[in-house]
Amino acid sequence: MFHKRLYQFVFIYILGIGFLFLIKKVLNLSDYVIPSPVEIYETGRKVFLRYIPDVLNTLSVAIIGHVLSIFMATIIGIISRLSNWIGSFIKTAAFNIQAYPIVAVAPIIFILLGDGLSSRLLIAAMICYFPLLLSFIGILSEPVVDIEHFYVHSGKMRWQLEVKIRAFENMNKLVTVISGSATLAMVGTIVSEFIGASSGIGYSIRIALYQSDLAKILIALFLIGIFTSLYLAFLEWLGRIVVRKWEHNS
Amino acid sequence: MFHKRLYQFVFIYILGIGFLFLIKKVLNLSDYVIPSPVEIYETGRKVFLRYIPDVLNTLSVAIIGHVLSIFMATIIGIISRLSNWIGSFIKTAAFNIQAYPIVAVAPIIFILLGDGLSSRLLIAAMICYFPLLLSFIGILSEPVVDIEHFYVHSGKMRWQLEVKIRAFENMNKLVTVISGSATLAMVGTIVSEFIGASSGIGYSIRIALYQSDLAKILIALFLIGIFTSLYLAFLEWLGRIVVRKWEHNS
Amino acid sequence: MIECKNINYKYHGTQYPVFNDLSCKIDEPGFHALFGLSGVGKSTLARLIAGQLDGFTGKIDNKTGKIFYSYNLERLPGWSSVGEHIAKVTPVQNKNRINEIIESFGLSSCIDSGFSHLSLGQRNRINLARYLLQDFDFLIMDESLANVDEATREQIIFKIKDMYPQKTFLYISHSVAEVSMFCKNIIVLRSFQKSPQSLTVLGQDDTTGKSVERKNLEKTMLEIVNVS
Amino acid sequence: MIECKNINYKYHGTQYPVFNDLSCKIDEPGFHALFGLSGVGKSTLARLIAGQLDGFTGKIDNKTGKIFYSYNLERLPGWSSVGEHIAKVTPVQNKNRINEIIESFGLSSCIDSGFSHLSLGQRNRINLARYLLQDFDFLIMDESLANVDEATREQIIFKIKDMYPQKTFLYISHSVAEVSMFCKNIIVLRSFQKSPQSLTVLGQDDTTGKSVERKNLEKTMLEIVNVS
Amino acid sequence: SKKNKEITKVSYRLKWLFNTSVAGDIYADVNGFFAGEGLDVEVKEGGPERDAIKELEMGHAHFGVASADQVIRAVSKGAPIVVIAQLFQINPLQWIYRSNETKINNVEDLKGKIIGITFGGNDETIMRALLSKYSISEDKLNFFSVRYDYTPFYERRVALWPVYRNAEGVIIGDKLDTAKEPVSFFDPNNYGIHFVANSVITTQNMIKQHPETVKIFITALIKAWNEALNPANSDKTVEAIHKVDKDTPLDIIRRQLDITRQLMKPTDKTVFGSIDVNAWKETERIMIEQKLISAPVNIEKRLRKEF
Ligand SMILES: Nc1ncnc2c1ncn2[C@@H]1O[C@H](COP(=O)(O)OP(=O)(O)OP(=O)(O)O)[C@@H](O)[C@H]1O
Ligand SMILES: Nc1ncnc2c1ncn2[C@@H]1O[C@H](COP(=O)(O)OP(=O)(O)OP(=O)(O)O)[C@@H](O)[C@H]1O
Ligand SMILES: [Mg+2]
Ligand SMILES: [Mg+2]
Repeated sequence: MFHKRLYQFVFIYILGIGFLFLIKKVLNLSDYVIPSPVEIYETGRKVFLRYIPDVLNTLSVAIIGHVLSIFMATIIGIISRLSNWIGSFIKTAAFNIQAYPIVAVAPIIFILLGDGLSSRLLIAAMICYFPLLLSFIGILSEPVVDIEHFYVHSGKMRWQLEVKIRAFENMNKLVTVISGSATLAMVGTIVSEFIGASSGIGYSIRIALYQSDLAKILIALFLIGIFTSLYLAFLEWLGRIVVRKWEHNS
Repeated sequence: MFHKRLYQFVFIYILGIGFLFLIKKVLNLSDYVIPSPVEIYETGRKVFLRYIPDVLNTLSVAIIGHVLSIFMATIIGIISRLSNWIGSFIKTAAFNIQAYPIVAVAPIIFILLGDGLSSRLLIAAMICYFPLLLSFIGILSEPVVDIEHFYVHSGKMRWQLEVKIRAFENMNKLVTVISGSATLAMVGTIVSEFIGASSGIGYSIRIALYQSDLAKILIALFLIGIFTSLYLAFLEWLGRIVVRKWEHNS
Repeated sequence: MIECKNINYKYHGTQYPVFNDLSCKIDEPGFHALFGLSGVGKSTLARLIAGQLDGFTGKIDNKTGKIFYSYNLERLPGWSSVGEHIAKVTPVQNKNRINEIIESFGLSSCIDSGFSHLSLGQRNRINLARYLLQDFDFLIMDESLANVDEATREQIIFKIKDMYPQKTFLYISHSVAEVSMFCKNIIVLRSFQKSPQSLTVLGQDDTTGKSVERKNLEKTMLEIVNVS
Repeated sequence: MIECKNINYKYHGTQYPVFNDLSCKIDEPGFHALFGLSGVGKSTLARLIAGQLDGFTGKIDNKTGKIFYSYNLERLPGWSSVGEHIAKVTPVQNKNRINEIIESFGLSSCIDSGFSHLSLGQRNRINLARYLLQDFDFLIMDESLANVDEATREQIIFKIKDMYPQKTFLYISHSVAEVSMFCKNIIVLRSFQKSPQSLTVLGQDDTTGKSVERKNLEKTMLEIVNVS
Repeated sequence: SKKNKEITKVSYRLKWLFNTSVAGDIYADVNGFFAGEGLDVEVKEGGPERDAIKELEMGHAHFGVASADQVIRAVSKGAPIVVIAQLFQINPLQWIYRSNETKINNVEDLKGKIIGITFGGNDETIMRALLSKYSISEDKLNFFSVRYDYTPFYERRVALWPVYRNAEGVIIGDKLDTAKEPVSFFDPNNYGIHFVANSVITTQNMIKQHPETVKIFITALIKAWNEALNPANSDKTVEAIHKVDKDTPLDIIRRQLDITRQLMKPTDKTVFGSIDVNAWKETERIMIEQKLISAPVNIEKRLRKEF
């Protein structure tokens, strides 16, 4: 499982690099535009070990941000089930906040929160919570009539129960969305580091970009891919366990 | 409906601005950190009309990008239903590509595609297709046994039919995700304009940012919010019509 | 205790009404039936009485108290065993009845299973069991035992009548023999083109210990078939 | 034509087997029944025969050809009317039968409706109708008419027997009277603790035009009840 | 021959957004300097993620503007580019600070201050070169990683903040002026650091295959710049800029232009566009010193002074 994800990623990465080399060859570009394999290898030797703690740093922020946004999305998803004005209002607010590109909002966030961990976390969470939110709203606002009938009818329905029923019935979809949005948490963290922080792999990418050093960026992307794949594989494994356990009970 | 969305947005916007002013007051910040109401008003008078065509420009690209990514997500969603190696591979590829922060990939895109509409579109689509993809994969890979049984059993099942059945049974979720991801298309377009284009409201935000002009950014955010709300309301209206029509038939 | 007066009802988007000036009533506790051809409107009437549909004209008078509506497609959530679910939804004062009901319904072997691992008839019975454990006054059983075998069904009906002599039941079933045998009144629902749209036939109201004469039963059955 | 030999089957995660050395066969075309208490394993056996379950030991010999398995919870997709769906899934060579089946099933008034707007019994019938329009050799009807009234059910069974005299049907139903009356062979399934786990009772195989003597019918019914 | 056929339609990628730093480029475009010579030039705006050198190689552009460190780095990696004019004689990169709160009279005064640095940017290179020249060890002061917005400077968390003297320098200075906070600029040029800034570049191929086009282009461009920087044409220039840079008020553009003039034509005798070979060599030396390139590139061979 873990192996498979890694193999697939490495294969895709090699495809991508191959494509770049092809373009380089065909258009006869210099090493400045697209680095040579030797340069990539050399750069890799130099920065690989140095980038690993950066990626781990980023990954840890991403994981916290991811958990945070699962939390946020759950809450908003639950609130927006309410068909009254508040539910609809919260939903609109959630949508509108998302409509603001992070690059425009980030300065305001940095003004308010400074450039510490909290800004990074917030931005990571903001970027990945929206897909979660959309799915959660979709799932949590659709009744499962044949199961809910009894509870509604007998006055036993509580919102916790309603959420549990709908989540349970859509377990597979939830697992897909949650594990999938992990990559977005990673993206969010990297973007926030790119824009404003002074640590993490996004920060390293920004420096490499200032130096027009595509070789470094390619190494960074490789590491990001590897670790994201691992996180993804881990979540999928977890998801499978949860689903199996629940299905076993049922 | 349209009115409601607008009211809600304006209310949220005012809340947000009010919050900024509060912070300004509490921390005793000067006008160059957070502009005064007068300055915002003055700036608004000056740039409001000028920004409208910019936002419309952005919106039109966003809509095309949105449609494009619905298309992309549908295709990948369909392919990833296949349980074989190709399906899983395409899914991994789709996930991995998403794991790359656009800020790192955009320069490569601009180098390869130049700075025309195509780069902007690609970036917009890349940003909004992922939430779509996640939901589509979740929905399209979960069998609706009681309906599919007959077709599978009688050898009549085609992938088109399978997709149709699953999409139809999850119509409400699809509508939520599609209309919700519209805001992401907007975000994507703005980000791409911010990074590389030379038109659209993202471009204007970038200029304002380099001039450290928060007032202009606030006006731009206002306009973005208004038009995004309108687009959202339009999609929801469309969704309701589709759902009603289908439900009427059934 | 429940009286429907001059009910008119038509589903949105359909051509013909389901009910055209329908009147019927159930005016004593006991086990009653709602009978009629498939598609005649039994489930619709049940939902009207249970207050789950509106948009009808006429009047529904409910003097019984709390009405429950159970139907055969209901499911229990999947996260724990049906036994746990039943225990959870049963009010304290009825807890002592759980075992009695589970046993007499032939469900002892199922209570540790998840709902999705049960056979159809087992699902029917588990679902009905949890309704019987509520504090209801009037229970509508819309084909609630449709997928249960006849012997078990008979046993269940006797049990219900034994345990809840003061409560009112409206049993929807397609078995003429069964409704004739076990029910007090059988409301036979007919096409909306017929007037009156419903007629009430007196059943044999069989209970444990009492024996029904074959001749009487056949008379009731014939009567039902004749008015349908 | 279908023979099950020494079948052993146990659902994953359960304590007791469903089948313990079960053997049974259906060796001629016609209308046969599978009968037994709720939860005894009828649906499981049906799914085994239809090839939808594996993990059993023993052997299932199929010399009939194409087996179809229909059950009463199936649904039709919602995007067009049931009439359109039926027309779409019916092979050309069977198109001429559509009207006959729809009419004799009492479904004429439903064909323009969406599936979700039908009553339970109407859903049962529409679902069964589309199976009958396929090129099947052996059709399992797992409570396919469970929510249809008795009169309509009788009419449908007669029609099926009329239209498909050369095909084989395995009818799962909880009505002793019905299976005794209409079926050729009734395979009675019993608890896994009994041996043999199944016995075959000869039914009255009633068809239109033939009349069944009451005495014979009662004898069959009694026999079924005794072996169950 | 076919190979030498001149082209008339070219595109020109700037390094930055339309603002006063590209006054001459705008002026040339608006006033038909290229069209007058039979050239159809598309002047394309730059931006943070834009790289004119890459676009030249990809064929998306024929001419471009790049900073010296970009050029040297690209040459070290084999990019076939040539410098055909140097826009700034004095590097506009300076550090803004509040003069009533921070006193900087010499390099030593930087000690103990918090200084904004764009890591990876050329302000880092310049600051490091300065510190190394004056043998000030980096642990004597604090670097602060700079990003898009100025809040840390506004909030006084950072004392010196890097700006382009002729662009943001004027705008930010103006904002602080309004708040009655006087500002000054710390200029590394005053302390002997001559790090070249933006220059006009093209490819070796262009020069070989279309020498006439290159000549016509650069001649027209320099002519336009000279007119744009001429104080007598000030109004005309400011108006041209404002047309494409609506977000900057006229009076700010005017002041930006004044400062730009001082950086591009510091004296009357300065020939606009002249390439300061020594400064280029120093720039290369600094970059070797800081290991930004691994070996000398002989940058003087890529400087094309005569047409
Ligand atoms: N998926 C499953 N997992 C575990 N046990 C199951 C599963 N499905 C059915 N069973 C058990 O297997 C036995 C046989 O079930 P089956 O559905 O075949 O019964 P049936 O004869 O069709 O009953 P009914 O008449 O109620 O439909 C039952 O005791 C049931 O609880
Ligand atoms: N949601 C609906 N929309 C439109 N028509 C409906 C809807 N539900 C039921 N009907 C129609 O109303 C009539 C009565 O349906 P109802 O379900 O009450 O029948 P029923 O007597 O319960 O039948 P059965 O015994 O088959 O369950 C049927 O003809 C059916 O087609
Ligand atoms: Mg019904
Ligand atoms: Mg069954």
